[in-house]
Amino acid sequence: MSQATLGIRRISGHAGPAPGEDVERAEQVCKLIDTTTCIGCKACEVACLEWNGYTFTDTVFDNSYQTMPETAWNYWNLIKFNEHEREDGSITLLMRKDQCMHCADPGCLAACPADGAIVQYTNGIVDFQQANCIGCGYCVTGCPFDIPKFNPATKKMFKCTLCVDRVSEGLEPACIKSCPTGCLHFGSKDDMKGLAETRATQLRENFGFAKAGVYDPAGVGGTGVIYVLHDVTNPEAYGGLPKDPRIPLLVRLWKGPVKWLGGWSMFFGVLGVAIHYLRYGPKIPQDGHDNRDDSAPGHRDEGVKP
Amino acid sequence: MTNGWIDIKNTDMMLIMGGNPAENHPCGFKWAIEAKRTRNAKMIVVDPRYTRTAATSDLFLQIRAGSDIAFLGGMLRYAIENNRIAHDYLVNYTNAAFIVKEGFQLPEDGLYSGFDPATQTYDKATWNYQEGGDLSGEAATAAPVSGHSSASPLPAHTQPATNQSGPGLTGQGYQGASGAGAKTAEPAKPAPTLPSNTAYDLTLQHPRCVFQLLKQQYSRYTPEMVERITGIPKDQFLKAADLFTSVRKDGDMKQVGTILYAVGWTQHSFGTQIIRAAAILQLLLGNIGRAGGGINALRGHSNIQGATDMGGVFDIWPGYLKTPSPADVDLATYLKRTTPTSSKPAPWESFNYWSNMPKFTVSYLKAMYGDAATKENDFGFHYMPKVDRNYSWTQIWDNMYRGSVKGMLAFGMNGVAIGPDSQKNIDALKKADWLVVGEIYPDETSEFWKSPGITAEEMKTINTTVYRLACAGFAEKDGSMTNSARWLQWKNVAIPPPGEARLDQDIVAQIFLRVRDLYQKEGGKYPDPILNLTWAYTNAQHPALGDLAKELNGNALADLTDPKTQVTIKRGQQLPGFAWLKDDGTTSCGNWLYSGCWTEAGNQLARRGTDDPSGQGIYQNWAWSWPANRRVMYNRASCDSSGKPWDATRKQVWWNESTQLWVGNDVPDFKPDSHPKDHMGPFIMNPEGIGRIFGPLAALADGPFPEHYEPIESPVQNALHPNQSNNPVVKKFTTAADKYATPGDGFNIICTTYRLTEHYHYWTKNNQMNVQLIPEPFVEIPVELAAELGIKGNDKVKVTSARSYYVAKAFVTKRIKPMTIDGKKIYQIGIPIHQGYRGIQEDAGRNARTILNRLTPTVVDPNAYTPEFKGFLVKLEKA
Amino acid sequence: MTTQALYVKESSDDQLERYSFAERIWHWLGGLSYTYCMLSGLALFTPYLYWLAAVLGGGPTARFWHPWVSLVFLATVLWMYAKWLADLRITDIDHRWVEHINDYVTNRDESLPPQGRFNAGQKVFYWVMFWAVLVLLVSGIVMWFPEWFRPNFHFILPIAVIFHEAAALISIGAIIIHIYMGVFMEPKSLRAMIHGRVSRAWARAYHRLWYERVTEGTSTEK
Amino acid sequence: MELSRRTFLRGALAGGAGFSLLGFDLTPAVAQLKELKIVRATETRSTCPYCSVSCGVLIYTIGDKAKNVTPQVIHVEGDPDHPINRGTLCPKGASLEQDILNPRRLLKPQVRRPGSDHWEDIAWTQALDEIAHWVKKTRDDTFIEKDAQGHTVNRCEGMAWIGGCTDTNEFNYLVVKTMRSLGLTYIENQARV
Repeated sequence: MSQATLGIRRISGHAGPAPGEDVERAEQVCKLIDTTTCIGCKACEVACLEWNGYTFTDTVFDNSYQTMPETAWNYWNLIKFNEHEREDGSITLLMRKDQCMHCADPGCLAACPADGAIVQYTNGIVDFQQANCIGCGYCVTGCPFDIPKFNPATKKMFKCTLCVDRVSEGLEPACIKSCPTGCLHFGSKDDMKGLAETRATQLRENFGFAKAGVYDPAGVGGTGVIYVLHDVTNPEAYGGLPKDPRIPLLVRLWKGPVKWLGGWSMFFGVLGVAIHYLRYGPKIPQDGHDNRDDSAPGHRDEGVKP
Repeated sequence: MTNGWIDIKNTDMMLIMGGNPAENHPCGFKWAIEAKRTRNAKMIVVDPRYTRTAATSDLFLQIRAGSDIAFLGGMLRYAIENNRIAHDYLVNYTNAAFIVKEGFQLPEDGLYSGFDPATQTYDKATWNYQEGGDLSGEAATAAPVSGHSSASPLPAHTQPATNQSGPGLTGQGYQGASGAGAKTAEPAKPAPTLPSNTAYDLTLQHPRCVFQLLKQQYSRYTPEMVERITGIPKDQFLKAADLFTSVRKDGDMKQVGTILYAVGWTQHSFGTQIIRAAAILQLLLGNIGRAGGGINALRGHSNIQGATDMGGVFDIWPGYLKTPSPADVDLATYLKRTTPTSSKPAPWESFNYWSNMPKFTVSYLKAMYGDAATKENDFGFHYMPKVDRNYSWTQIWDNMYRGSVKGMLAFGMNGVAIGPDSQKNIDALKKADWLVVGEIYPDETSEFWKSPGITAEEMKTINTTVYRLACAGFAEKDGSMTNSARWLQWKNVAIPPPGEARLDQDIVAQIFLRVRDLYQKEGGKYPDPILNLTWAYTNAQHPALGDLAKELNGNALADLTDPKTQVTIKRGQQLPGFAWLKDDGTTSCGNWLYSGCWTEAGNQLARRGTDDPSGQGIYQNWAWSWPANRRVMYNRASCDSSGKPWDATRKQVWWNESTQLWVGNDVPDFKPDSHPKDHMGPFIMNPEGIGRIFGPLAALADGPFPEHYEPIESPVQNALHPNQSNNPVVKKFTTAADKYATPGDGFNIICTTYRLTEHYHYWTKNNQMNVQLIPEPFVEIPVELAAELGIKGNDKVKVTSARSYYVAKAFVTKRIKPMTIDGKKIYQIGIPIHQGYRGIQEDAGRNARTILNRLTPTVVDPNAYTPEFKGFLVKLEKA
Repeated sequence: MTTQALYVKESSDDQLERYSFAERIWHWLGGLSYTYCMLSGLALFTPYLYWLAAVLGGGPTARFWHPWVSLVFLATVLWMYAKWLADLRITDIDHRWVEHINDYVTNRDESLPPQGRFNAGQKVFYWVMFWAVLVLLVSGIVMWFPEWFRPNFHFILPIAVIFHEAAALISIGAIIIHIYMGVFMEPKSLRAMIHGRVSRAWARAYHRLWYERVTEGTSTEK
Repeated sequence: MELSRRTFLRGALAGGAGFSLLGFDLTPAVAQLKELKIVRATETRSTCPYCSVSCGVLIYTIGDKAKNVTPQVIHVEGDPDHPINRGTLCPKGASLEQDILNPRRLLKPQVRRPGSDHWEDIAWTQALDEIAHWVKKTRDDTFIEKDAQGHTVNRCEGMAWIGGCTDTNEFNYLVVKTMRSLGLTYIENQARV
């Protein structure tokens, strides 16, 4: 068994604070994806599958280089190919590696009801613990990026672990290592933000991409996977990257006010009937037949006479 | 590659054409991205399709497949017209100033001087330099060169090449084999040679100087003409031309541009000339020999470079020594023919490294025949077969089809799938007596006898005996492979071969030793070369690759002493390098280029030094590269004529005045003590010592300059000279299987073939992982064409050529646009090559089990004999 | 009195059959299945009750059984619908009863109008459960098979969850009152649901209209 | 137990998060990270056999090369020291494990006899003997010592060697050496096409 361990910042479905919250300081790890240098080679897809050892699935050609329509429980990262027509009518191929974004404020974790099924380590990696997963799929509900996927055979949810087994041993994630052009880069969040901003500036100043920028959406507290986009104003063009991803309002509502409201309502409901009992007690028939003693356990209705 | 993979990061400008490195060389392509990231380098991609390489480019132009020379010719014209040329480089390091013989004519009508229509060959007598001295100032009186208006009246005659380039400017690989003397018949009269004292005009004004000829040749390649031929709109072409030549803006030499290409250039009936055009452009811009420059063949297989270096093709021996022809009646005749003498302006010097040919040759023969190679028997020269004609790839199949080739050994080579014209290859194999296939997976070639379409009845009539031997994969063997940057790297054994599979070298050795035993026991035709072959391997039945590497490096057969340094190599010791080779039989060397790979210091190929003090990605101590561990070829040209680097920030080598030596971050690819004053040319493998803008004599079969010709199957006539549309020296094949289409027959869509990044050739269709990435064959079809034919994405379509058909799914894409060629609307489609009739999907019945190369025509480039896989004509319909 | 006598007595004429054996089986089946669903549901509802999942065999087990057991509950509700629909129809009497709900809550039952087999409170309880279970069913199916929903339809999932929780909370509210009424306020109801019988007096007192209907023509008592 | 600075969720061991009354979990949460699968595996440095970039690869095999272990591949990834690929790999290189460990690999010699519709197994010795006989017969049948002009040519045009371009230099040398000694002129290679 691995000796590697990581502190935990958040735990899903957990009563009270996470054991590691606010007690450990750790560098936030981050994956930088520069879509402007992605060549859609899918090395990251293969490296991921090889490292994690998952089974193969039959795929079908679908008028695209894309391996499959979306990520799968056993296919955690996927290059999305988009033939995109520029304003001047010229064509371009936008390619974006889609995978778990490792949000600072993870919707999956917020939505998950199972204690310890989703954790966020102190280094920022959001990881599913299949042993604790109950397969309810709530994480799908909470994720604005449509990442968690259900394995029908084991009834567990799966997604990219950011190769936490490698990272905890001091290695970089498998996809990062394999990426031939260096479109994928790994390091601390601060460093990656710096690199990304530098690259975006370079794209704006030297390569004519006036709208180049960094995608690190604030709606989910920033992400542990950030993108450099040629056109940061149109992330949807990159295979449906949401412009302003947030944990759905309904999920916030459900995990917040509804819980409190529901919990307290139940509590007060029980309390209410108890007080009522104390105040009014059980019912006694008005037609003279005394049934009161029946309320006591062990008593039988010998008093009931026709 | 003249340079190397990592060196690409030093560039300022990239032209990627005839190649798709992002898809086919992703890990090498990182250095192109690195140049963009760290130097703001620009990338121009020219391709028939918008590829994944194009996706990272700064400028993409969609070109018609097969019109590359027109594009590059236009670039040449643009550079000259706008004075974006490296003047000093051009004068000193190229033959721009050389005067060409009177009588040489440019192909304004499509033919150079000396063409004989009967034999479809050129008499190259006029393709030569003029003898004489400095003709500067005589420009006014000289006879100009006129366009050539009729076929040459000179008698047809061919001759062996005298001054071939070897691993020179036209490529370090198989392109380097161009102009093989071996392919021609016996000479009718003494072959013309280059004059030792060439006439020149350093002002470049002489009307017959190479520069003026170049200018005249490409004056016809106007932007309008480029648009007519290539389909690239004039404004886009000008944008690209301006961008690429901007490295030489105002003659400033600091910036460097590189050209990356692959089989998109070689696989044409004028492939060598496309590469020539690119090389000329790079010479014109002074980009060769410099960090971040060069002309770089990407190469598609791990050891395509090594296999060529090793003489794995008919026309060369290891180290690019010419295969002898019947006219080489003895070793001396052969060496006289193949050893060039220098040819240069009198005040200049030329190292002419090929003058060492006798040393390389004798040492090689000693490696082959050891003690049986004696001075008396010409070192066993006649043990070696002589070739009288072209024995290249397509000839094998053609002659097997015609019945003269009876047997074949195919190791790691899926000849049926590779084509061209797979059906012809299948039909050829049906006529063979025997076939031995060494493979790690079941392949199309070994199962040709049950290829789709063969009935049970027909199978009974196929009398070929086929042996399929289980070989070992890469992880089960050690040995070295040579990458396209000429690095030889040793790999180690990780696991034993599975099951009963055997190591390839053991199989070949065991077959050979059995044959030798048979000759020993039974005798037979001329057994001497077989019986005398050296076999000094520790374990004869299992030759260790280390033993073979040592044989390649060579050793001393007698004590040798260098008269200059008094260093002595003892008899039996490994040689330190090819400088030690002798022509008297005292050295043995399997391949002179590889001498230095396994010295007394051990296996140099396994070196793992990761130091790179210059930061240029030279990595002197990682593995070993030929020649003599030089990483950038011709690096003398990175300095001006006084020996100072053109760009001080990218210093490679330089002249050190105090030590009176060439020194640097790289090993100087030059005579180390040649003072710049001596004006020795940096292109030491050419007898001129300079880069050849004009390819003289037999350097090329189809002209000293590249000229645009249409592919054999083309939808249009050649806009430059409609009466000479195709390459005049290209011959069609003539068996019943060889059919060629014209647009008149309804074949009017241009088809090009390529690889995908997800697959490797016909190999990974056996690998579930890669099959998952791209599971099915497809045809990329422009949206507009699909709409016209009522084809939707994922529909089954049938592509038909004059030869056969191919069935796959439609990939309807906006990444290929309709083109206007010479006013005609033309569509191009593209098909990846990776499927066949044996593979995971094929065996599961998930595809049509057709081979793409059933479509491709048998026609080859006249210099490199590479088939024209790109740009042939097809019909397209819904299946 | 002996137990023997008790049973004799219970089967005697002064008792009326309130719930048949089948009705009682279905009721308790409903009760049990509802309880299981409620507990397992509550475990997933809030981390503070996730320990309930452990009691029920652990999270994955609870998640696995919850939807299946809910189908049992659904079946019981549907069975009751088929069996009791006539008795569950809301009538004018119920409206009058509701007007006097305060009297009922404060045990001044004498001022309430006479009731049929089920009083208005019971009917309302049933219909609350009935509609809740339909909402739980529809939203529950969505939640049961979230993998059926392709990303474009993921927005449905939180909507389903909200509806599921809301319906569950309403049903829990109803069940609190139901259990309180049946077990504490009117212990005879519990007995009736166990043994199936009630005394005539009790029946006359609380469900006079039902009492009259079932005794008409069969009894001259009182 | 106190909440130490490093507390861990060890789900895999506990088979579920620790449960305690009311869900307040005051014991250290437990979790086990997945084991790094290449720990203690044998690392062999090799070169990718596919394209000519020549990426360095690390092949991880089970066992420590001890006598009683048959090594088998468990993982392949890029060699970070290699100056060109610096640890990266393309989708083909990254799937090399599948190339080595492939159920479709040929495991024994086979022969297809004339007119036959199937493969037959054949012993190595017999296969090699038969091939040697074919080679000798074809060579003897088609060998030309002198051409029409009387020049010594010593060549055999009746058979061909075609070789792939993913074999080693040393193997190629051996092939060229043996085949040329047999007099073959049809020696061609993937390099041509």
